[in-house]
Amino acid sequence: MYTEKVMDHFTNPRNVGELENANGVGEVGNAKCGDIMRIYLDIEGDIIKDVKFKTFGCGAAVATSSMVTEMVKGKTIEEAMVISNASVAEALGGLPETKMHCSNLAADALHKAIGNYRDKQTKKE
Amino acid sequence: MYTEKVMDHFTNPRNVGELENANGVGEVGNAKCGDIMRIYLDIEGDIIKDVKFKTFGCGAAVATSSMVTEMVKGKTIEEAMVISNASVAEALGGLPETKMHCSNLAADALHKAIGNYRDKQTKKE
Amino acid sequence: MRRIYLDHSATTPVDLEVAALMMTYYTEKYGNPSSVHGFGREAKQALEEARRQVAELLGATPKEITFTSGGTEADNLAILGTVEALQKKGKHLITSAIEHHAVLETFEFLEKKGFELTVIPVDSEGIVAVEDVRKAIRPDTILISVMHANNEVGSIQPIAEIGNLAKEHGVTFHVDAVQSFGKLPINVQEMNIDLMTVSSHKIYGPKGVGALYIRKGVRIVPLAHGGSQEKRRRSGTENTPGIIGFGKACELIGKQMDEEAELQRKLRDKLMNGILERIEHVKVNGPLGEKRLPNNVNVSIQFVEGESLLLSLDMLGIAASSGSACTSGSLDPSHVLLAMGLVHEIAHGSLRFSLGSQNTEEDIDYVLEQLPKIVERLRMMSPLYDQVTKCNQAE
Amino acid sequence: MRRIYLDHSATTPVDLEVAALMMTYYTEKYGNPSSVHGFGREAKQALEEARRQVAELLGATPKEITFTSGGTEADNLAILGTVEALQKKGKHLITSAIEHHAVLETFEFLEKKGFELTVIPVDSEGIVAVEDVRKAIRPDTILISVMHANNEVGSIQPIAEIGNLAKEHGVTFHVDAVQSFGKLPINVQEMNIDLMTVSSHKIYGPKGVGALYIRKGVRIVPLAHGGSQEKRRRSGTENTPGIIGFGKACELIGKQMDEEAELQRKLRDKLMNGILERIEHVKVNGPLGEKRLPNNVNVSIQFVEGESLLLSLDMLGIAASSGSACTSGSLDPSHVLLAMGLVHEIAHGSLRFSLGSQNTEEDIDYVLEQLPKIVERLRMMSPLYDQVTKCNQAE
Ligand SMILES: Cc1ncc(COP(=O)(O)O)c(C=O)c1O
Ligand SMILES: Cc1ncc(COP(=O)(O)O)c(C=O)c1O
Repeated sequence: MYTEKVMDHFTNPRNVGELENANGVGEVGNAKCGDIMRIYLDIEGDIIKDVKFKTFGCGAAVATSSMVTEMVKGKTIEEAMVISNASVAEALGGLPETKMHCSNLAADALHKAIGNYRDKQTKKE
Repeated sequence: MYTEKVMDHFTNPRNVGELENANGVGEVGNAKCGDIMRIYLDIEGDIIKDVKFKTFGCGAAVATSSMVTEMVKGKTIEEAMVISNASVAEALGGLPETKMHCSNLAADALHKAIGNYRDKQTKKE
Repeated sequence: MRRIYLDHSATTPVDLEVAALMMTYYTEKYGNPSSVHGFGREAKQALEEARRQVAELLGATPKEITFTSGGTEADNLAILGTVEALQKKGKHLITSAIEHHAVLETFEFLEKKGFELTVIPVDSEGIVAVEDVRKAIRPDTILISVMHANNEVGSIQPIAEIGNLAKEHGVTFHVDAVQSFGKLPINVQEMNIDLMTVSSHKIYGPKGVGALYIRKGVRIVPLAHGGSQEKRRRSGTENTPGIIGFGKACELIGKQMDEEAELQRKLRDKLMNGILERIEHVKVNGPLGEKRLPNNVNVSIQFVEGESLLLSLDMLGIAASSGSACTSGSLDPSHVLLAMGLVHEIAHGSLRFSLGSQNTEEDIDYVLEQLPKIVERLRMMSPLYDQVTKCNQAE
Repeated sequence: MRRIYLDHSATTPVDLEVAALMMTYYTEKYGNPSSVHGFGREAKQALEEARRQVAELLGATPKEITFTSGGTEADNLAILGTVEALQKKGKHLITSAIEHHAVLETFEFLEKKGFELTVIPVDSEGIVAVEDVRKAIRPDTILISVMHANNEVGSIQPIAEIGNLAKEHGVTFHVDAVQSFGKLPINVQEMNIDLMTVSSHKIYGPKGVGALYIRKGVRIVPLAHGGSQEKRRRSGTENTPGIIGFGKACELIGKQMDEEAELQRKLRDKLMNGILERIEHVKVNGPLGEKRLPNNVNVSIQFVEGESLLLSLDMLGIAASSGSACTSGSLDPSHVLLAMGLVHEIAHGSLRFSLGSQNTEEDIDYVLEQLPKIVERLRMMSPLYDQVTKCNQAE
């Protein structure tokens, strides 16, 4: 069902946890659909210095969350905004079709966290 | 499918053939339905002295023909008239349901042969 | 790696004796039972022996057994076949909210075609109230279909009582007994059942074989057309090796049913109680004790999601399920758990262990050792659990 | 006693390699392919490998293969499923007079429901004229169904030409290829086939398994409702061991199809010619040469009846058939032979020998030694033969 890469990220998820000093947090999904992903970002200047996640969901949900954190760490915000759910799935070597729409939301969570960061910046200005 | 007795009568049919000096002949069925039975009787007084048959048909048709000839040999006409298709089937230990109506016509052939004999007698009188 | 199979409600291994018998019919006695010759006759004979074996385990006569390609086909044949035969009598149908998809979706199809459907709810343990069925019956009701035991939560339904009701009102009564067959005593006469579905691959027989019990005198219209096999009720060259295997499996399971049930009840309770003792925030789904299938454990483990649990267990060699086999492939939470009043969050975290004859105490011990660690790990990752621990700390 | 099986068109033994593989999936890799765990995944993987194997032998892609419980179900699914999907487009259906009951009775059922059916006749060799199909096509024709090779007389139909016609007119084209599959090269692309039925137990695979090829883009409505297996086209727990066996059988037969066909053509002609040389008043049913299935011999032996012949052969250990397996149980002469213009008398005396991979020259010699004696014996008993000999004497 899942690729080895998915199983690897599910078994050894990267960057699990919270960031005390997060300046961008984004959450997507809801428990009703069976998937919730929350992404914490620590952004300095334009650079994503650190990232963590917490996820309630199926194997694909956990793996995409883990993968997206790997993909953005050290990247600029602009680079991060280009990452899509599809590119996360691709980076994992593909996902089962049934999982593509429902559990592949990590990029959305990331973008939401970036939006949250930007909102805060705007308010500060 | 068939009882041992049916198979025995099919394999070693009794009284196959014609009677040159038959004074009663009866035929039932037609090739269209797949069964034709012809019975030859040699009747003296009231007694069936000899009987032969020829049959085109399935296993049940051959076995019932053979059986009916065994059942009537040496019997009186009255006794022969009592033999029914059902009693022939019973004497064979039963027949498959699908064969009961179509291939179990030997008693009919017998009765027809007796009718033929009687017709001839009437004409003679 | 150790492999522990705890998904017997999804499917079972074929008993070795059954498999060996089937081999003979695949490779040596391979005749078509419709054939006139010896190969055909030996196949036909074995087919009829299997029919007797299945009938015996139900309290039916062999003529009342129609073989199908499985439980799903038997359910469809029962429902569509009855409705086709009785549609002039009425258009009202009754079923329960926790039926297998093979029943529920067939009724929903008929509902779309213009039939009227009453779906009886269940209580929080997943059990139908006889009174609700009584109230649902109308003069134009033509079919009631209620399963014997639920495949997800193991709840056993009051079939005999519903059978009485159906008989009283002259309504045809179908029972999906796929999960109870071979585990609980069943007698179609005593329970007033008109149609009953059973399936081979749940009782250590082969997949792709099932049967519909059709009470003498009950008329159903076949689904498919063709070779007039099975007294015209089910066309197609008979799957003789499969059917013969099913028959043998019935014979074998019939001999040891009570004993086996007792053993499994013990393991079941050990597993269920063990989980409750070792893990917090766990809810048992379905009834306790005698109203539950001897081999079913179903729990909701809060703040974690079912598939993650399954994958984690699987990596340790433990095969379980989350809802029914069909449900685990999809994303919808189980309709059974929702019908029992569970909220979505908790339904998503459901886990089913279904025991079988090879399972041992050691298997259970192993699960009880591993499961808490898995849950702990997943909860550490869960944003839902997070909130709970924070609340707890705040208190 | 010597046992010679010459009824391979009714069913075949399962290849030993196939059977051994199936055993593994019955007793060890027994998971439900819908399950998330390792047992489920290994079953799923093997299932998809089987799908690939079947697809390859047809020239299709794996996604176009839907597994069923056999040829009969696949025929029903193709026809009922298409009609249900396209009924708004038209109500005219076309088939041939020599189809298997699974096709013919399904169409007759639809005719009773109000659809209009054109049954294309065949010539004296049992072959449909393409021109007749062309003439039958109307603007409201939604389905044409013509078999590839006939199961009784082995006549091969001009499928590619009919496929062209169907494509030209935008009509869905179904082919029952149960008898030709694995014996003749088939390519659904080249032949413009939209739906094609195949069955496992005719090619040394297990009974109770078949498949319907459904061309990408062709929509059919499923017959049964339930677990959404087979992309919702065929519900019910998959018969994985059976399907895997079917896949393996396809692979095996694919490798040696041409070679095998050549061998069987030789035996076929030896048997057919041998009968004609040794027995008077015999008529070959069906075409000679390339237009005939490599493994089919069908003769009418005048003045004797088919079942008597079968029983007599059976007592000598020779398994044959009279018409199709289904026909031999009934009393009606074969609808195929009647459609070819045979009179009832002669149709009743038909005898089919269908060869298989284990048959040898010695088998044929044995039949050729025994059959004349049997015919002689039965003719001596026959009141019809009687007349012939008397006429001959009179001449
Ligand atoms: C209650 C119930 N009914 C019907 C079925 C379907 O039976 P089968 O898998 O034989 O199609 C199942 C099993 O999947 C079941 O658990
Ligand atoms: C031409 C043809 N179509 C369909 C079938 C039915 O296939 P099955 O026996 O797998 O149901 C058969 C065999 O009986 C056949 O010969």
